[in-house]
Amino acid sequence: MKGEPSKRHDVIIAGIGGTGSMIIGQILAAAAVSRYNNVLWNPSMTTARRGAPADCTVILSDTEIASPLLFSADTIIITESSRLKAFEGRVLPGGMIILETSGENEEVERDDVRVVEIPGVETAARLGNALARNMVLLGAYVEKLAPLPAALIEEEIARKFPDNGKMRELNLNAFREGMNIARSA
Amino acid sequence: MKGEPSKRHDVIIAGIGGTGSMIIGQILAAAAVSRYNNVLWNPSMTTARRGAPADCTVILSDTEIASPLLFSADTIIITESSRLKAFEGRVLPGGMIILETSGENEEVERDDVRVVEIPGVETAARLGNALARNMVLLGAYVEKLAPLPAALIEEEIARKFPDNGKMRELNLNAFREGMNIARSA
Amino acid sequence: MAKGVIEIKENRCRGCGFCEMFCKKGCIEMSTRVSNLGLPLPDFINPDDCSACGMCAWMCPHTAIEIYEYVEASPATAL
Amino acid sequence: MAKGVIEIKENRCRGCGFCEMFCKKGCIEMSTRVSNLGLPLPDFINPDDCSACGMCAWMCPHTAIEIYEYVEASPATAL
Amino acid sequence: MEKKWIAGTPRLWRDIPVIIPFCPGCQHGTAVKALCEVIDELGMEKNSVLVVGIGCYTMASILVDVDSAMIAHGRACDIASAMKRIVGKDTMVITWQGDGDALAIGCEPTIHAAARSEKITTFMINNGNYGTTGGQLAPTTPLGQVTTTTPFGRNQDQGYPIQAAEFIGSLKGVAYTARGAFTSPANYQKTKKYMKKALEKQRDGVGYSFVEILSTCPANWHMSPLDSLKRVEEEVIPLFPLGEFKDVDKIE
Amino acid sequence: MEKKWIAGTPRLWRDIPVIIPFCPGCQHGTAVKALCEVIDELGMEKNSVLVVGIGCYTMASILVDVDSAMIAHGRACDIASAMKRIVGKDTMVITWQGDGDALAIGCEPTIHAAARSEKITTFMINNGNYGTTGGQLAPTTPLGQVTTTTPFGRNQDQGYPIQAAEFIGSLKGVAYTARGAFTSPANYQKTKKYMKKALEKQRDGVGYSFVEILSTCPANWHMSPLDSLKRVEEEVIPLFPLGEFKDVDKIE
Amino acid sequence: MTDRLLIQGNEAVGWGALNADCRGFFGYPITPQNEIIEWFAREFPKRGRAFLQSASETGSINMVHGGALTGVRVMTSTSSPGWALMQEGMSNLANAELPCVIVLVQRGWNTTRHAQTDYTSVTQGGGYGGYKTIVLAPKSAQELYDFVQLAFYLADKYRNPVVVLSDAILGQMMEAVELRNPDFGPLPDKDWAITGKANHKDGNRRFSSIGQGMLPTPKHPNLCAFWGDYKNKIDTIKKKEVRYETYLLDDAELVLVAFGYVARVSLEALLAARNKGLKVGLIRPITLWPFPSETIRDKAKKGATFLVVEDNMGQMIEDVGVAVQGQAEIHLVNALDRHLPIEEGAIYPEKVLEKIEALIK
Amino acid sequence: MTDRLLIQGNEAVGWGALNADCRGFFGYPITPQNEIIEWFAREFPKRGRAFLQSASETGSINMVHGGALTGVRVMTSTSSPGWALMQEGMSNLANAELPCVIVLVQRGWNTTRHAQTDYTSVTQGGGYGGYKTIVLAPKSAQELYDFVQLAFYLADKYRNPVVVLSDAILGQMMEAVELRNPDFGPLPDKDWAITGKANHKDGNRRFSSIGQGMLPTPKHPNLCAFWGDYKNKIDTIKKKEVRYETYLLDDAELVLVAFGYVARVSLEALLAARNKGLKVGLIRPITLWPFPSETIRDKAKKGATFLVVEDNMGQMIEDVGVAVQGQAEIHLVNALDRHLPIEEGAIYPEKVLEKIEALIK
Ligand SMILES: Cc1ncc(C[n+]2csc(CCOP(=O)(O)OP(=O)(O)O)c2C)c(N)n1
Ligand SMILES: Cc1ncc(C[n+]2csc(CCOP(=O)(O)OP(=O)(O)O)c2C)c(N)n1
Ligand code: SF4
Ligand code: SF4
Ligand code: SF4
Ligand code: SF4
Ligand code: SF4
Ligand code: SF4
Ligand SMILES: [Mg+2]
Ligand SMILES: [Mg+2]
Repeated sequence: MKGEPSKRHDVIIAGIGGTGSMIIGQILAAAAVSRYNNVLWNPSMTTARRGAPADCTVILSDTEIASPLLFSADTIIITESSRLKAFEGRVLPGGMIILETSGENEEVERDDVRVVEIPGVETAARLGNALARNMVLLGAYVEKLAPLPAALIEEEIARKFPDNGKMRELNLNAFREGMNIARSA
Repeated sequence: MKGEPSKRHDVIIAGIGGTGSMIIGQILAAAAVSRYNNVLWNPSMTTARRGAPADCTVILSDTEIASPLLFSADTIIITESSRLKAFEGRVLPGGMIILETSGENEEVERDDVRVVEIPGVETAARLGNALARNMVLLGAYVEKLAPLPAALIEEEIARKFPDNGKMRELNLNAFREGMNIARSA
Repeated sequence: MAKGVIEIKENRCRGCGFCEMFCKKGCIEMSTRVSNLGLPLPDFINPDDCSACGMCAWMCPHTAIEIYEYVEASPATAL
Repeated sequence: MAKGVIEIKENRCRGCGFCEMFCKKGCIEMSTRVSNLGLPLPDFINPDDCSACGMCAWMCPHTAIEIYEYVEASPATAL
Repeated sequence: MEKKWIAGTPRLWRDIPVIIPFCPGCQHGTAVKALCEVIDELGMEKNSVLVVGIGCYTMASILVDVDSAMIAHGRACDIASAMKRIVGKDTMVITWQGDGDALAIGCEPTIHAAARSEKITTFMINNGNYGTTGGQLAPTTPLGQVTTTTPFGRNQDQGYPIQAAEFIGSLKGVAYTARGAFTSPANYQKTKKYMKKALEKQRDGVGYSFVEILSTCPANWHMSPLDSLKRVEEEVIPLFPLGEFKDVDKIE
Repeated sequence: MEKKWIAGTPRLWRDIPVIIPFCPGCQHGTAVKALCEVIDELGMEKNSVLVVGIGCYTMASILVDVDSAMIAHGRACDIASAMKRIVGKDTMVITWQGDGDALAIGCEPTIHAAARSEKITTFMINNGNYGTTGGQLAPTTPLGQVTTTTPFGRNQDQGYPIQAAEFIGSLKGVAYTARGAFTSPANYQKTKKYMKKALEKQRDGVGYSFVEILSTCPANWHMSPLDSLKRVEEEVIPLFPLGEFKDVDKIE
Repeated sequence: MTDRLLIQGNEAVGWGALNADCRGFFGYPITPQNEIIEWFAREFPKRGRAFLQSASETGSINMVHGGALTGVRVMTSTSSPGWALMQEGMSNLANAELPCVIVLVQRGWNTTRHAQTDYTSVTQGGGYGGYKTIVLAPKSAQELYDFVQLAFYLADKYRNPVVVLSDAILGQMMEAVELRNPDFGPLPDKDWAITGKANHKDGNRRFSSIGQGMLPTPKHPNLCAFWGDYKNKIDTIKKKEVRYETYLLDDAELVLVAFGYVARVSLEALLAARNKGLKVGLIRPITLWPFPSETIRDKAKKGATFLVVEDNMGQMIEDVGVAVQGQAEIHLVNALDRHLPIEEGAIYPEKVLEKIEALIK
Repeated sequence: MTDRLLIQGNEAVGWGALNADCRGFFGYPITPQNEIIEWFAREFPKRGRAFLQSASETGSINMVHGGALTGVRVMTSTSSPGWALMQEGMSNLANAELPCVIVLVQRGWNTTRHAQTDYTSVTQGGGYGGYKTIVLAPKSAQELYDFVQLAFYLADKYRNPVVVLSDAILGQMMEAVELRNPDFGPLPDKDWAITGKANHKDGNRRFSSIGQGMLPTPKHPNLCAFWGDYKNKIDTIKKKEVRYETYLLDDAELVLVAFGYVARVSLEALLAARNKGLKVGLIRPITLWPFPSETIRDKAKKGATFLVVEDNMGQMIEDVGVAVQGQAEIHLVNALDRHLPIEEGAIYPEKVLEKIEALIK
């Protein structure tokens, strides 16, 4: 696929405390290595150890990636709705917010961006474990923006989670369900 | 005596190993504090601990003393004759070399300086202890250059050596005997 | 009747379960409720047996428990 | 007769007197001679009693003593 | 009937506006709580100074309602020694450190404060690793334990754990050493007793006092809080026995 | 009759063009001599590396005819640990240090090399002060001793001397510790035996080995050489007893 | 084709070192470089290479000293406070002329977050005696991988420590890295290594010293011989080892100067500015010491204005000042220009662009 | 009348500290500053002041940290390798804004003899985080006595460590010193001292931190608040605390720039040159940081040539370079110009005169 003209994708994933949002960013980036000339994942964690805000930025691009730090991005995934207000202003006009609906009931105030609301926690819990909540959002992102074939992400999820473990199935299901939901969202 | 015009005296004392030559320099400097506006004693020791060359510079002056390091001086006191060659060239023309005669029998080659030969070791041994050898040379210096009244030096020697100790007497005697010898040298 | 009562400060609780483990009276049980941080919260399920012994608070690493003993109301010191 | 002989390297000697102190045979004595550095020098005063025991060299802190034992001259290995 | 407060947040535990970042089941909080209680019970609130090293416990420097300083990693005993010699005997100078802080980079300060018989007290929280930086080998890590710098388990190639309370207790300048843990309410009380005694040794000017406190690190041990506590009980205490190792009323 | 060399300057003692600056009666020279002999007798000349700290003994780095490095004050055990792990078991890595070097600024490197059970050997010359810098208090200075930083005699305010051979021996990673002196020919031989044994422990890969050697410092003790030797015998040895303190053939 | 891995900058350090045949790593945990020491703990022992955790950073640098003495390639990594603790060791390594590599993953003074607050300390040489080291400033995980290898080469070439200056952002972020094999050319034998006489061709002892010139050696019979040699070495490096990158410099009226990750933030701003028709260029020093002063001075003489962008309170700006010799205006975007004044606040390209626009009007 | 004592420079440090009401000294032996620590060991305990010998220089600087926390005046002294070991502590003291004084008696890299090889390290601030300290450079025993007192004043005024930069010559030589009592004016209360709540008027706890801006305090609610404040402090010092001395500058065509004992060697050469009718002047920086750049720049603009004289391989010359901004020629007399290339070799006035004559012909 290399060599074909390819859009650049910038996404910020904003969550809380630890690794959930970090890991979907890493999976997205790792899955894209074979597809894009340049791939970057950049975390932003505060000193506080657990339960503190934690965001990451993923950039997929065929041209050189200049800044690893983005103030604004095409897409922002909010995995904890409490982070919405801090990030709402950072989506580019015409961009998209993928928003976890569980938790605080903040509303997006901007009208120049698309909003995709995803019940990640609920969906993951329904599939067996709320821990997979962020995978649902990743599915929604891939469905909506299509930066990569879903198969590449699924391969990466399989690599990340232990063989035959039920975590692999859970996460794959959550990812696929996220795509499903997004298709009709 | 302050305020009277007063010559500046520069003297380098060159010896070996440890404190002998250092101490007469300190005594000279200390005795001069009440007499000169500025007094400086500057040692030069190598890293080697014992038995290595050790020199010091003493400057007595009513005007500001600029450099604490002198390459050449009016007077050089050689307390170990083995050091003569290293220092002979550092006496100013018309200056004086006060030379311990015991040890290697090097001769002064310059003819533009005065040479005063003093048998310090011999004299001090005769007075009771060769350890006081440098005091003999100090006596010779004070006699020849008269930078200070001898009484000031004697006071300082008394201060330096313990009350009623025989070292005090020995050193005072050595100093006085140095003056005596120099008077006729 | 209950000798005392405990108060669980849910904003401080980190769901470690030490309180449940060390209450010999079985007054505390980890629930299915979760805190803001997504961690399980304990419930004071058995108030009547609480002896106000202090153990649960001693063992709580997050100072999330306060224990009170019931004492006779002291008559207002009138004067 | 002397079993051995010692050699005192005066340029290394620092006049500590350990050799005199540790020679049980009384072969060494600190003299009134002084070295370049003005330190007293030992004399090998009693060569006949020297047993080449090694003690003086062991104890000399300045490696100023070499000890030799007298041995039969080895016949020149002719062939 | 009225409600009388019996136990819970100690009086000297400050209500601070920042999140206390101790992980679930981490006993750093328990240790700080015990410290608050001990200082309060000894009436030392107004004349205590807390010198806090760098580790997950650094928060103690803003949690305890006494004068306090957050200082360089490992150098608490240097700093406390100097402070004590200036503030004098009526002010208690306490260092609050971890096993990495007090024994690795802090080896020289700790051992020399002990040898110099400084009239200070060290409380060292031993969780067998460097919690803050993500669970690396510490001077106290038991053989076999997996850490991020002994990913295949600590083996003899990295040597053997140091038993601080015993090792430091062997120095003459030391008045008191002990090792406690928080594996049960009884141990909690016993550990508080050790901590008190250590402070009393300082108050009485006997010499250096040192209490090692075994603690959990569920996050880096990759264990649940309850399993961590069990590990301390079943695996750590057998290697690091509880009790007092030195207790003298006068040195010499 | 022919003359056969029996004793004196050891074969590995290099004839160097600079003045050896040991003061009269200073036993640093004796120690270096013993080292030369021990290395020679064990046949380790070609596969030994000497790591020399900073002190009056630094000269050892050019006196002994083996590969050698003069390195930072106090860090010999860090340096030696790294070297050993690279050069491997067939090369003997030896640190040559003073009491100040190994125990004060070198406290952390020495104790951690011991705890890590590094396969290296430390020889520490204990003369009870910092000779090089003019005779200051060292971690080994006996109570009462006048030094330039305890001008009225060391008192308890500066704590108590560290007994290194015993203290270090108490760490599990240590294979061997001993303390020798050169107060008599018999002690000279015994000390050499300790030094040999320490190197053998390294050769056999048992663990860290450490020999403390009591020595004179006539210059800073302000004593004659003979009086210094007497002082070691009569005052120092009673406080720092000679002998072996740890001797194991396998750790664990 | 070479491998391409998505790895953190900190991990790229490990792969680079492995590829450079580094044989020993010595380190102490500190955020944000823990992934480096953990990489070595995982990867080195199983390959028979030395990994040893020290008891402090003072220990690390002295272990590096020990490793370097044996003549193999060795390294350490640390963050800011640890770097400070290594200053005596750095001076000693330079004095003893022992090659080694130090990766400094800067943090913001005493926070664990990103910044470039150690610029002056690394480029000027702290410590004592006036030592200097080449400082390489990568901008990406790829360059971390590449520059660690270059650093080993330069260290061996000059028998001097070399610093690779990373930071919390470069260390933590992941990028696709190509595990390529650079060839820097031949190097002299390490005939000076301290490994025991059995290992030397001539069978003679070797001697290494941190006080060169004190005890006479054939190479340095006296102190000034050593000082002079060291100065010559430094002067040679200054002449030969300057490295930098430029973007659109030719017609630039405003020249950004930035290093490390900040150079990339600046480049983003530059591209945006160019889109608006603003004539902006960029000089990115790759060696922070020696500093590319001449390139900057040339541009200054041509009348350009400079905008230094750095994530500290203004440190490199001093070197830019030295370079322009009063012949150009110099402006600064510094750490206070973070969008939020807190630890994780950052200088975004938008902020740099804002300053650019304010300057070219 | 005040006392006049013939004392070593190192001893003058002690007397100065005593007169400044210093209450604690913490140090570790190292040549050529041993007379300082020995002075305090002798004089402090009997006056009820704290003297404590540390186990290393890392220990010393942290003991100084402890002492400074209590709000009294405390200090340490050391020589070059020890200074390097203090770099983490220096950074921490600066971050925690704790006043204290460090006397650095330089030695020549790793020899025990005289030199000025630590100029860059002290003036630039090694360590981490970009800390800065005022550096006072005395030229005599009298100034050592005076400047130690000034240093304590400035440290308290700015709540920042201050370095007094001595060297083996200044430390070892004896001069007559007048034990005078300078009055620098009032200072603010040390209400921040960590001494126990009983000692505070308001009874509230005090908190000190080496990571200011991490945990919010009223003074520094966030990181940039602290960084900004620290930068302001540094800028204020740069503006207000520049000190220097000049000799015969007005008509000088050649200006010597030298500090410490070398300034006196240079003055001797200057006097000799003036005797020969050569128009030579001298600028002696007293504060090495902040550096008297403006005075130098003014003179450069008037067309003077500069001759920097320093006992190292050329360090201050960089600052002179920054000052003149390419507007004047700068020449150097450095440590290689010693009459003998060995440790105790020295730059004599004759050598400086020789260079002066070569430059003005
Ligand atoms: C000089 C320095 N080196 C390293 C660090 C990084 N660091 C912070 S805390 C810590 C270890 C803490 O371990 P420990 O004292 O056992 O505390 P814990 O977190 O385990 O409770 C380290 C290495 C530092 N802050 N400063
Ligand atoms: C970092 C550092 N601090 C201090 C010194 C100064 N110094 C040189 S040797 C020495 C002490 C030596 O004492 P010890 O190891 O006991 O050796 P001794 O001279 O007594 O044999 C000191 C403090 C130094 N060289 N480097
Ligand atoms: S106070 Fe005692 S009885 Fe009551 S809940 Fe707590 S542990 Fe149980
Ligand atoms: S012990 Fe405390 S933190 Fe743990 S579950 Fe109970 S209340 Fe929550
Ligand atoms: S070898 Fe023995 S007997 Fe001979 S002189 Fe020496 S100590 Fe005396
Ligand atoms: S023992 Fe050695 S140094 Fe001492 S006096 Fe005898 S020969 Fe001289
Ligand atoms: S990492 Fe470990 S020590 Fe640190 S807070 Fe978490 S559990 Fe406690
Ligand atoms: S000062 Fe002491 S240790 Fe140093 S050489 Fe002299 S006697 Fe030996
Ligand atoms: Mg720990
Ligand atoms: Mg010693």
